[in-house]
Amino acid sequence: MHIEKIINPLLSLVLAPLLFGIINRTKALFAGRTGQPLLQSYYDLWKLFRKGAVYSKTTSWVFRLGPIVGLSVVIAATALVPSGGLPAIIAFDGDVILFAYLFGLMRFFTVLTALDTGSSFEGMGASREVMFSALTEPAFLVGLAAISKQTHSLSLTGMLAVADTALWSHIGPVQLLVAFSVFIVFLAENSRMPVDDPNTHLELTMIHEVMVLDNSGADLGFITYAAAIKMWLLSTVLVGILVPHNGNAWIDISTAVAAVFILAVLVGVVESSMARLKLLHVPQILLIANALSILALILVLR
Amino acid sequence: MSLFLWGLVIIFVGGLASLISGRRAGLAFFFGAMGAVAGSIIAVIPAFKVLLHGITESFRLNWSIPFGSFFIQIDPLSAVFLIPILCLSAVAAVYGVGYLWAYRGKKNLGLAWFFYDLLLLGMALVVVAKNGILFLLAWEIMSLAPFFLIIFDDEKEKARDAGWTYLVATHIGMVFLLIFFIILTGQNGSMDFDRIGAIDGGTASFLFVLAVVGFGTKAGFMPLHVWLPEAHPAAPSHVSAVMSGVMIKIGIYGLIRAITFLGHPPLWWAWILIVIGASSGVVGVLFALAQHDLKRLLAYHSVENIGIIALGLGIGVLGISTGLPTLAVFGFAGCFFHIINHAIFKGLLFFGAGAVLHSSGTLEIDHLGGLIKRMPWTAVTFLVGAIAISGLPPLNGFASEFLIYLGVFKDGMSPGLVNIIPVLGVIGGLALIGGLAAACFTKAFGIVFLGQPRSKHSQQAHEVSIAMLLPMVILAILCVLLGVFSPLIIRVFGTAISNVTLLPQEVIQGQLSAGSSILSNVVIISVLLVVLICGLSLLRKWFLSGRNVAQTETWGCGYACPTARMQYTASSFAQPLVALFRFFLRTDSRNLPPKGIFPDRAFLQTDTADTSNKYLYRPLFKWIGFMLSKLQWIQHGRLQLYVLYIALTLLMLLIWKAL
Amino acid sequence: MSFMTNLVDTVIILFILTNFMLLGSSSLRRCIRVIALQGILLGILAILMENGTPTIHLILLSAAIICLKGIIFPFLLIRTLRDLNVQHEVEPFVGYGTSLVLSPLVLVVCIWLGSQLSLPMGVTSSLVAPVAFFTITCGLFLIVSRKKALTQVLGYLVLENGIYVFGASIATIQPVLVELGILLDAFVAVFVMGIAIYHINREFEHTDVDRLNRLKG
Amino acid sequence: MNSGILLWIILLLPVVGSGICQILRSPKNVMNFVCFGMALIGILEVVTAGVVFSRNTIFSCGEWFYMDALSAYHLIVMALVFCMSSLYGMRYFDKEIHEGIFTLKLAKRYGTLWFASLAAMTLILVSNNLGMMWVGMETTTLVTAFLICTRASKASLEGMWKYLIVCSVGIAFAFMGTLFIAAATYKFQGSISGNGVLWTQLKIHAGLLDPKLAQIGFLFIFVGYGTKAGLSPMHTWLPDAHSQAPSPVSAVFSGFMLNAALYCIMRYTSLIKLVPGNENLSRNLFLIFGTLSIAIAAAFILSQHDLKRLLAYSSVEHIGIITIGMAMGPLGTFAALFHTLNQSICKSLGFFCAGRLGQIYGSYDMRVMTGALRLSPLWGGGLLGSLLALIGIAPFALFMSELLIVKAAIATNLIWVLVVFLLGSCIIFAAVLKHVISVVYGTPPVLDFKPRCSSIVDTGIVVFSLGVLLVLGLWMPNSLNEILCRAANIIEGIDVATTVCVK
Repeated sequence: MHIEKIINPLLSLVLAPLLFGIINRTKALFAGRTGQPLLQSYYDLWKLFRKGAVYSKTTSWVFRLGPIVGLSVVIAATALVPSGGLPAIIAFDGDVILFAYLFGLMRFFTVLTALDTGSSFEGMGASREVMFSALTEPAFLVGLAAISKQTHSLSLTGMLAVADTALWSHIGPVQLLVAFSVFIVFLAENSRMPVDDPNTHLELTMIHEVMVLDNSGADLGFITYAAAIKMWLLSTVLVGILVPHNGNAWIDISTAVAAVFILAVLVGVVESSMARLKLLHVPQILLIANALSILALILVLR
Repeated sequence: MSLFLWGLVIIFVGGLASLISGRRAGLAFFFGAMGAVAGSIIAVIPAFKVLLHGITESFRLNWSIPFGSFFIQIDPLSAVFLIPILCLSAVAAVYGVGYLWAYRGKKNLGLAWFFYDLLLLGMALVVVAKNGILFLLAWEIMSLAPFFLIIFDDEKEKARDAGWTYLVATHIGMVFLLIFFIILTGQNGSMDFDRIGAIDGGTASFLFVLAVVGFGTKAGFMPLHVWLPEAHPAAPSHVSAVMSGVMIKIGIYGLIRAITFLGHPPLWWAWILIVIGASSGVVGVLFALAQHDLKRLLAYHSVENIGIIALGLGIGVLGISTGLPTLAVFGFAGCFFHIINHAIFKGLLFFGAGAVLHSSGTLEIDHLGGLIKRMPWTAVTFLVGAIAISGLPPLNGFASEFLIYLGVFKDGMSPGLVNIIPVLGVIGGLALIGGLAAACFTKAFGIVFLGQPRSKHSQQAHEVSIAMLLPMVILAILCVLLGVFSPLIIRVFGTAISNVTLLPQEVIQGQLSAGSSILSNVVIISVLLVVLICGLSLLRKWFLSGRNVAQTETWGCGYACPTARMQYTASSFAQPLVALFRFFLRTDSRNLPPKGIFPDRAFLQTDTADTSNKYLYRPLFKWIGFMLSKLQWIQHGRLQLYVLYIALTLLMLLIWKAL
Repeated sequence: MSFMTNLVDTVIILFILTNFMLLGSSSLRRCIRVIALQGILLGILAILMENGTPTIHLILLSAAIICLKGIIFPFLLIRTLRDLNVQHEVEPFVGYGTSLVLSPLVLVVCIWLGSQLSLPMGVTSSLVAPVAFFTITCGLFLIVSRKKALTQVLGYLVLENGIYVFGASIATIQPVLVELGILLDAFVAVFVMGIAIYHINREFEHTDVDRLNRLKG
Repeated sequence: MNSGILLWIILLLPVVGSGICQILRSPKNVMNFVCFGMALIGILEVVTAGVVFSRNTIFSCGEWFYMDALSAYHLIVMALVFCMSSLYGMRYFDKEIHEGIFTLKLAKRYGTLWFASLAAMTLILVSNNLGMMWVGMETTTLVTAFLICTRASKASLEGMWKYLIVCSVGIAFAFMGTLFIAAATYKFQGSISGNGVLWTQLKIHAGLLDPKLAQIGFLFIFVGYGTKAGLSPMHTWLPDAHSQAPSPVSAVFSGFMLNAALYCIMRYTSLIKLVPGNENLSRNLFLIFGTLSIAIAAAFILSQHDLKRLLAYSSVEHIGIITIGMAMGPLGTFAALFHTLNQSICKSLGFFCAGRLGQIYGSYDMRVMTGALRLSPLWGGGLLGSLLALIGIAPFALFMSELLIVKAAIATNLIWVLVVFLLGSCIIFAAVLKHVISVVYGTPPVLDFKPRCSSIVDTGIVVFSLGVLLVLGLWMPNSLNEILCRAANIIEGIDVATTVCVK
């Protein structure tokens, strides 16, 4: 149990909320506003945790359990994700599958929480959520399968922490394809533009936000925090696929973190440059992601 | 072995006793259930012994039916199937006591119990039979007994049609098996399995196809699955649980057994199995998604899970034929493990559905809702089952799917474009299935148990009796345990796997120990997860302590008086996905959209009939009927022509032969 | 010997003529008479077997044949006819003219047929077997083409006569018991059919077989 | 030779019985007498069969009467069917007797003809002289004709007339065939010694039969007796007669009369196989007509609404199955003979249940008959059981025999026959199942009277037949196995046991 293994989880737990700040800042810049402070989401969380809660009479214990499960899942998931050449705390063959399925568990409970309120809007959001996620999972796993074949390793640590320049030279295309597909997955999973609009105010159009309409106080805090961490983890994976590194741990880790932030900026750019897709068109880009992953797979298997 | 036989005898005697006691419900229940439970418990002991020690117990008795001999043998492979069969049946018998109790006085329950025990007997015999005739007989008993249980509610026309569909499907499958076994055992005098000689490639492939069709009909491979969605909803819930939980697995058993007879499998067998598996899985879960009858939904999920099992089997066969032990071991381990897991959580879910039906009187998901407050225990167990069947960690469903994934990740991606089949089939297929299954069960649990009651059915619902709860609780606990102890459990399959793959024991154990070490990591994460959940809930309590926690209506987004009818229904929940995959589903919906400012009436009615049934079998049957009805003129009632037939027949024969 | 042959041939020719008459006539009463004639001819033919050295067995047999087929059957049939109050066959499926025209052709075919198979001849005429076939065909034709139930009985009788002729043509002799059994059967047949027709007539008020077609499918 | 007397007894007792029926004084007495007399005769017949099995053959009155394993086996089947039918008939007419429809006159006629037909069929079985055999068969036709219209109605008269004409014509052909065979013996006239055509003699000299004549003869025989056996396309009389006859009679028709006709064909088969140049003749005919029968039966069962007609067509199917079985070598013949027994029992039971249910519903239209199980558990259950058995569901005996036939078909690789057989049986399975479910299950119509409760006798019949089928399906007594082997030997002319009786 080397001490540096702790670094990744710590980073993700601490820095995750920052991503929202960065994204919002970028969008503000594009919109020509100053925008909220970078640490705004920290303040929000702090505020939420100190608030009381309001529960719908309809809800049951599932509603209370949901947010907790969500947060615990992502925290547990931090133990699986390597970054910047640092191995994950727990790395084993096929942990990537566990990684994906943990998010599945999280989603399962989020959706149930939404349905527990009996609100038609939250049901709507839930139904969209499950549809999109059903399409993202294959894209993600098939893509990573290609990577694992490429890197001859079965654990995330092996797949992500080894991308050095030498590897780049001959597996570039695969990396790129998978990276792009995972990027789409990333957008969908974190319900960003163009799949979802995190800060719209029309319930009919929202997906993730509408599912948590009835959550309040600490629960909402948990949810927001979990969302942040989830985003951080996925971006770490994406970065791990793309960014090469040389042996030096400290440089690598800093580059990785930087890359994550850059990704956040990129998201901000996308959000402010693109409009949200029509719901009916969302499956299409998700299918594109799948196609890319399959293409990558074909490339590595040929 | 003698224990096993005694168990069977007890089961049979119990069945007979309940048959005799007939309408005297008390006796019938006592004998029927006791026979099933006691017999199963006694008979399962040798199975465990066999599986753990890897020995093989056999028993042979001469039998005066031509080519027949009462030759039964419990080898590890049989044991793997025997254990879930007997255990689930025992539990289901207990549940049945609670479930059927409502019918006493209305129906002849002695009959119901008799056929239940007969079903149990048949299943137990099939997996140990080592003689063609015995196998076929047991198979037929196993297939016939459920018919009488499916048609239990015979005043309903659906039940009658279901019975017909079931028996016809199973008979057609049977015909293939008949040919299969007769060709397999060849010309030698006895049809004992240990006398089967070597089979040349061509014949083997032909036999393989026969086996896939014959056993696949029972297992419910797409598109041979038509009887499942009809039969499972019709039968009483404990029977549905047994049928879906273990009976269809016997089709898989037969397939595996058949493969062991057919020598070294060529690659394309594996590919066929994988393709069948993937398609069954995906299409099965899609259809499940489109249903709004709870038991029908579960029935389609059986198709899906059979698909997953077939994927594992395919990977295993691939491993054998390519000689990659990793593939073989992980494939079969996943296959076996998922068979057991599915038996458990599908049994659990059917029990849950039965409980819902029992207390609310309907299975129409869109009429239910809010049951979690009225039937808390059922809700908890159903939730566990739902998580397990969606293959989510930390429960058992994940462990078995994980093994199959792992097989492909480890060794399935050898170069060669054709390997796209296993890789895509398993990884892509399983991922898609997983996602859709999650969607389907969030729908099932969410709409049925959460929210507010959508009709008075679910308002008057109440928690069910202990006899029905206990089995559910047991199975739910088993789901957790099998998830937690998966690293230990998969080692048990070593003997069975060697039984099939003929790999040396130490190789298999090596692979399995690798697998179990991996799984133990998964378990660590799961434990971490549980710890976190507890910790966070404490944290939440601390956060909320001293702060005001209010109760209000659900936020209606500005709408003043929302009613329960306005909740999202199962149909609307599934609609996006159904629309996305409309190509497969071909849902036909009749709707009258609201018109005008004050629309007076509007309705939407969707119905997803089984595609293969609607577009393949029914037209085929219709066509056959039409063609044959053309022959009606032969019997037109004209005596003169009847005589003419005779004369002409004679004339033709004379011309053909004599002249 | 040639005398024998001529005698046999004459009988055979007469036999053929009776068949023609059956095919040609629409009056049931006449048909019955013709059948009677056929029966008598059959009896004569039975004696002429074995090259005309009548054994006791043959005489007994022919006596039985003549009295049954020549006397009793016609009597029974006439009586049935009386209860039936039908005199004439209704318009048949195949007209009388047509059948008369066709029948010689059939005869030719039968003769060719007879020449095909090498039968061990009992009587010294090569015509016997062909005529047997011809008669059988006629009987079938009557059953198939006519509509009155009674005509079908007649057809059946003709058929049986044909078979008899054939039996006469081959050299083996059934033991008398069998022969009598066979005759008895024929008798019972006619008897039973007569009663049946009687009942049918009472129930349906007609005996047109082609209108008995409620049972189908 | 003292055992020869047995043949006389079983042949003459029925005649006596039919005589006695005429002097009885009330319909009830007649029915009871039929039942008990039949029981006695049945016992005697079984005893005779036992004697035959113990000492391979029985001759009587100078080789005129003869009995071997084959005929003894059929004798047992006949005894079984007749006894069951008589027992059933005892109660069957109760309703009519109460209503006075079934008068003494009818009862007398019924009883007389019943025994007469028994005598005729016995004659078929015991006679060694092929001419005599023919006489027996023709007599059967004539005697049973009036059993069909025990109660004269338009439909029953029509059915009877068709039966009468079609079968008479057919059997006339059979006679023609017999004459041909007789003609074919000219090479060894001397040795037959003017005693007509004795099967035993022919069996010895079969090699000397004139091939051409024997061949033509067999064609005639096959068509002729095939008509009586109900082989398609000569089966046309069968549904009409069966559907119109009272159920006990239908049971005897399907249960034994068809088999009797097949039995005659079997006799000739065993001869024709030995005739040079005709070894495969019977085989081909069996295959063609067997498959044809199965196909036709399937076609008509699929669109059938009359329960008894359905059973009749199912008889056509099973006769077809037996026939193809006989074309499939030793194993096939073995299976075919086994199937004969099974289908006789099963079909009789089917007709019994159909008859009583028909009385309850007042119609055989299956669209009217629903919920039989609720109206009359015994007969409803019996119908369900018998029909399930008929369509070949294990563990009933018919499944076993059909399994053996399939095995034989594969062994002799007659793939096309197998395909037709299985296809046909699957169609029939689906069709019959649909009908039986709708008849047996569901909610019954409201009746104006209460269906008569079933007596112990009825229960006995149903339980017995189903029990026998079940037992034979799960366990074949060695004795039966041996009997079948010996009977098959007679047809095949070789030792069957080696291929079948595996120990």
